[in-house]
Amino acid sequence: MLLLAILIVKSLITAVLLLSAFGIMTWLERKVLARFQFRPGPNRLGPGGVMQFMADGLKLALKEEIIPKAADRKIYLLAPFVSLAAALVAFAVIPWGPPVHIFGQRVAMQIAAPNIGILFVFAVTSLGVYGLILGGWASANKYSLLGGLRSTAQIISYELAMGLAVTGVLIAAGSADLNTIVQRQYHLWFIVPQILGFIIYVITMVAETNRTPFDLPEAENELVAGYHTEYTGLKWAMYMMAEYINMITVSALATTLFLGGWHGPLLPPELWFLIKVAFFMYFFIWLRATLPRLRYDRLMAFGWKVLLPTALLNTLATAVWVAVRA
Amino acid sequence: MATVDDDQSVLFTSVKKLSAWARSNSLWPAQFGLACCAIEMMATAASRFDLSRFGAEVMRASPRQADVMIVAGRVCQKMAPVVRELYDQMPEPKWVIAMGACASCGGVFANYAVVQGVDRVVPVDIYIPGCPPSPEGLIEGVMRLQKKIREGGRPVLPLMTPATEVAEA
Amino acid sequence: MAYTQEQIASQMDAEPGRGGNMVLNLGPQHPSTHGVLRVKVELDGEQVVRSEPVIGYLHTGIEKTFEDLMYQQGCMLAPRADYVSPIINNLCWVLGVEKLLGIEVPKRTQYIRVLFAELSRIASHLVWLGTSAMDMGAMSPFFYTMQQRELILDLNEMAAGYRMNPSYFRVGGLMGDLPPGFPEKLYAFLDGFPHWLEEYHELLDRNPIWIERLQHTATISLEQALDYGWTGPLIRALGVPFDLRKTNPYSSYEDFDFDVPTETEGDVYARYNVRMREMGESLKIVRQAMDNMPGGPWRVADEKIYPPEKTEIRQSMEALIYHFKLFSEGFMVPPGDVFSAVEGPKGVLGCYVVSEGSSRPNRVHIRGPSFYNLQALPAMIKGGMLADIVAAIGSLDIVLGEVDR
Amino acid sequence: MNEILDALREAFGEKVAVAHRIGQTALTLPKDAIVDVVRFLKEHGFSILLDITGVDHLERDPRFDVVYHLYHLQLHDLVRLVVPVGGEQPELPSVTQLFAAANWAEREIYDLFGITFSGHPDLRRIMMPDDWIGHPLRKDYPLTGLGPLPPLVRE
Repeated sequence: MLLLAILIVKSLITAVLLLSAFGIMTWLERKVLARFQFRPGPNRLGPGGVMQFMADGLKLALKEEIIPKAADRKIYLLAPFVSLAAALVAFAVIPWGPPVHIFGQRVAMQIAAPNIGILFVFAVTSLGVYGLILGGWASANKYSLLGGLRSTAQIISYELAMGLAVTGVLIAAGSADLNTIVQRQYHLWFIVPQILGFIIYVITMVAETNRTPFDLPEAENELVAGYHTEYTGLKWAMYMMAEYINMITVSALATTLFLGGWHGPLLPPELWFLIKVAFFMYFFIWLRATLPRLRYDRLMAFGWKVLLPTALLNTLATAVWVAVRA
Repeated sequence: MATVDDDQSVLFTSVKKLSAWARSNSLWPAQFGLACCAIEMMATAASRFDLSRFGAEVMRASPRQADVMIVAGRVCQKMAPVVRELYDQMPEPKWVIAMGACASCGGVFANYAVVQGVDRVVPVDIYIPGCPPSPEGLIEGVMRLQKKIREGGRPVLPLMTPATEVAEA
Repeated sequence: MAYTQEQIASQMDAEPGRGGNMVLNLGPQHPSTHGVLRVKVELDGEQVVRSEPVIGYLHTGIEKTFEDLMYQQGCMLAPRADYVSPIINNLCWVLGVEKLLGIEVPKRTQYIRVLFAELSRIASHLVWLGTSAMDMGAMSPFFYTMQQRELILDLNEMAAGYRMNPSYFRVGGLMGDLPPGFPEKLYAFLDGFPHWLEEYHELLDRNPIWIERLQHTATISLEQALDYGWTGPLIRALGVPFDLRKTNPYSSYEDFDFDVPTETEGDVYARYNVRMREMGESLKIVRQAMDNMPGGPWRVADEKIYPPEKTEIRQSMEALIYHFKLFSEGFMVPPGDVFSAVEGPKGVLGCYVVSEGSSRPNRVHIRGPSFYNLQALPAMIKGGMLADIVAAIGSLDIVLGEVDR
Repeated sequence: MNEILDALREAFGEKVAVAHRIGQTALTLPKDAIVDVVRFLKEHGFSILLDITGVDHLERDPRFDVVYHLYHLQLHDLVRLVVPVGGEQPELPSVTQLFAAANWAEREIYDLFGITFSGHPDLRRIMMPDDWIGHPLRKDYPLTGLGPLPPLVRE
């Protein structure tokens, strides 16, 4: 009973934190981008414009919901939920702090701690792409369709490299349980032995979340708004939420796998976790402010011809190293 | 036209006020430029004038996600149906700013090719004079639109609007 | 509602593609068509099979309106054809009328005209750079270029009282002399700008993604380019050093020392490089113009063409009559026709003026370089990817106001 | 430049009238010679067709001029060809086979002046909507158009 209560509380806290992190993140992105571009950014609502996301969210909620006549109604309505649900669920297995003891109960700082946590994340994020494809297809709009197609191709080709990059860590840690992986990094973060894997992971994580320079599925200057061209109001906001929460998830995963998770001196571990995630989020915005977009065929070529072989090589090298050391 | 009771000074006492607050502070323009004024609109969004201070820099290329259509430039006979189509594609509540002399009344081009004022095609909320108006002018227009929304210049829709079906794009 | 659904459909519908290809309508409202261009593209996957640009969505009737206005009023109209480099259009128009009138403006006026024309060229290239970088998905260069463009617009405002379409050049002179404090402000801009030019290079062409997107994209042969009547930076990117400022100097361009940058590849990257280097050359010209600015009058003495000073009108009956005649009737231009051509930022900007001896032109035609450059778009993007279309349109640097007029 | 003009006189004789106006060379020629003259000039190095446009002299007969501008890249010189056309349905041969640039320019003249070009591959309206009535740049077309203004949209 107590376990169930703790689970529910943990889930609620995580969901609320994630959703508010999404809001803060949109505001931060606009502010930081503005700083990159010598302008103040939103500053009318609240201190430094921090209430801006509330106005945006409320406005989107109050917008008219338009369903195009030619759209496949059911799928059109369902698709954003798929995206958002997948994004929210994926975060469940990520540990954001060391286990604590409440009422004599050992409580892990993650909603669920399956011993194949990493596989769970991959499985669920792959589901998320269905939201994009279905939404793009169901809108009955050519731009949406192209956006959906692009996202399929992109995510399939980059997920392989991502998986292989992570395999290196799994081999080095000897476990697929995220908590164990973090604990193995008490002395040395995996970024040091797995630097190649880390680089591949960072590239693929940007591609997986459809962010610049891999933002082809919603490339504004080519496809108007890509797969969500026809979406209005709240449903569009759900896609945005999914995108940002995915960003948070992959950043948290990067922290867990390569940057030693919550480990860090002096400050409380949860704060360390937050700082490391924030660093990755800043990195996302930095990329957006700096880089142009790749072309579709180059993107695919890069994924299959560069990233995948390198990731394979890394896995192989790690395996050999572990075997020799044993 | 809805009128706002001035006695309700606390923000959260009225749902109407809350929605007007949200809408007026989150005016996303449709990314849609026609002629000279579009270049000034770009300048308004750029660093010196920075429209984003008002939360209005999110130029959405898809009209489905836009709140305000800034008609920046002359609307020509061939373009007028397209402007109307774009307006119809935008979800309610939506507003239109006629930026510059041409969009407001045809401007210097009192001739066969230019629609003499975009208000012959779509209903206009704010007219901005100038050929082209300076970015300060556009910002003033946006601020007046915010004021208009806050004061209930248009009927405010109920909280959750039922889904409507529209013609295919 | 003023338009029926059928009318809208007839404007917007695309016919189905052949053999399972998809026909995509880019525009008239699309973020990277630089205005209201519409490109019908037949796609096989993401590859372009066939394409057709459709124009006319910004047809303003500017040539018809010219016929209705007096010659000096045309100074206001011309800048609105190409609103990205308005001053050069203004220059083209006044040079045409002055040729018909057979007058020559003083040296100081010519230098000031060169100065502002080159500033306008820089401003136009800055808008091109920012928007075409935005088309590629790079966001910040747009803000960096617009920021520098503001400084040029400040100079416009200082001299003519108007930021964007200043109509500073008048038939027979200028709107007024350079204001006090102008040189200081100009030199401040000239000193600061090279740093920013370097910054743009830093952001863009030191970036492998940028180079990969641009190199070998939308290439076209020299024969094809000549066939389509390409001029300006586009043909200079194919190795032809054709620049009217050098070949047929006007407004004292022969006094200035500058190079005509050329490249040989003929792809988007070559066009990018030509324009980037042109900005540096323009900067040189502006500095020379300001350094060697001659003194003397800034207008012709003929008060039948250029209105007398306001102070003079209060004292002289004759001046008052001239003033009244000029603004009620205008000045008469002898019959004849002339094709005045200047080097615009996009290519040869021409203005064909036909006079029949009255104070209003019989026919004015603007040769917008973009109109001819744009025709080559289908040849450029055939076989390319969807993303190459935006790169190609960006590299053409079209202004729809000048294409459709 | 002068050699080319001499060769032109030799080839076409009296058909082509040469004049120099305000420092620019203008040739006036009948409409059946236009394709040959443009080909001749192209072969002699006038490699860029800068512009084609029309002029309406309402009272004159023939009523219209179609004006071509060609540019010589080596001599840096410009030549203007003026072709008067008239009649109920003015028509002249297209030069699109020689210069692809002529395509849109001729369509524009067709659209705005109602002058047709025989042999043009795709002669449709280009500036105005397809169902437009009249040719706006003709002198007898009123500046403000033919139809009444549409009503204002108010909510």
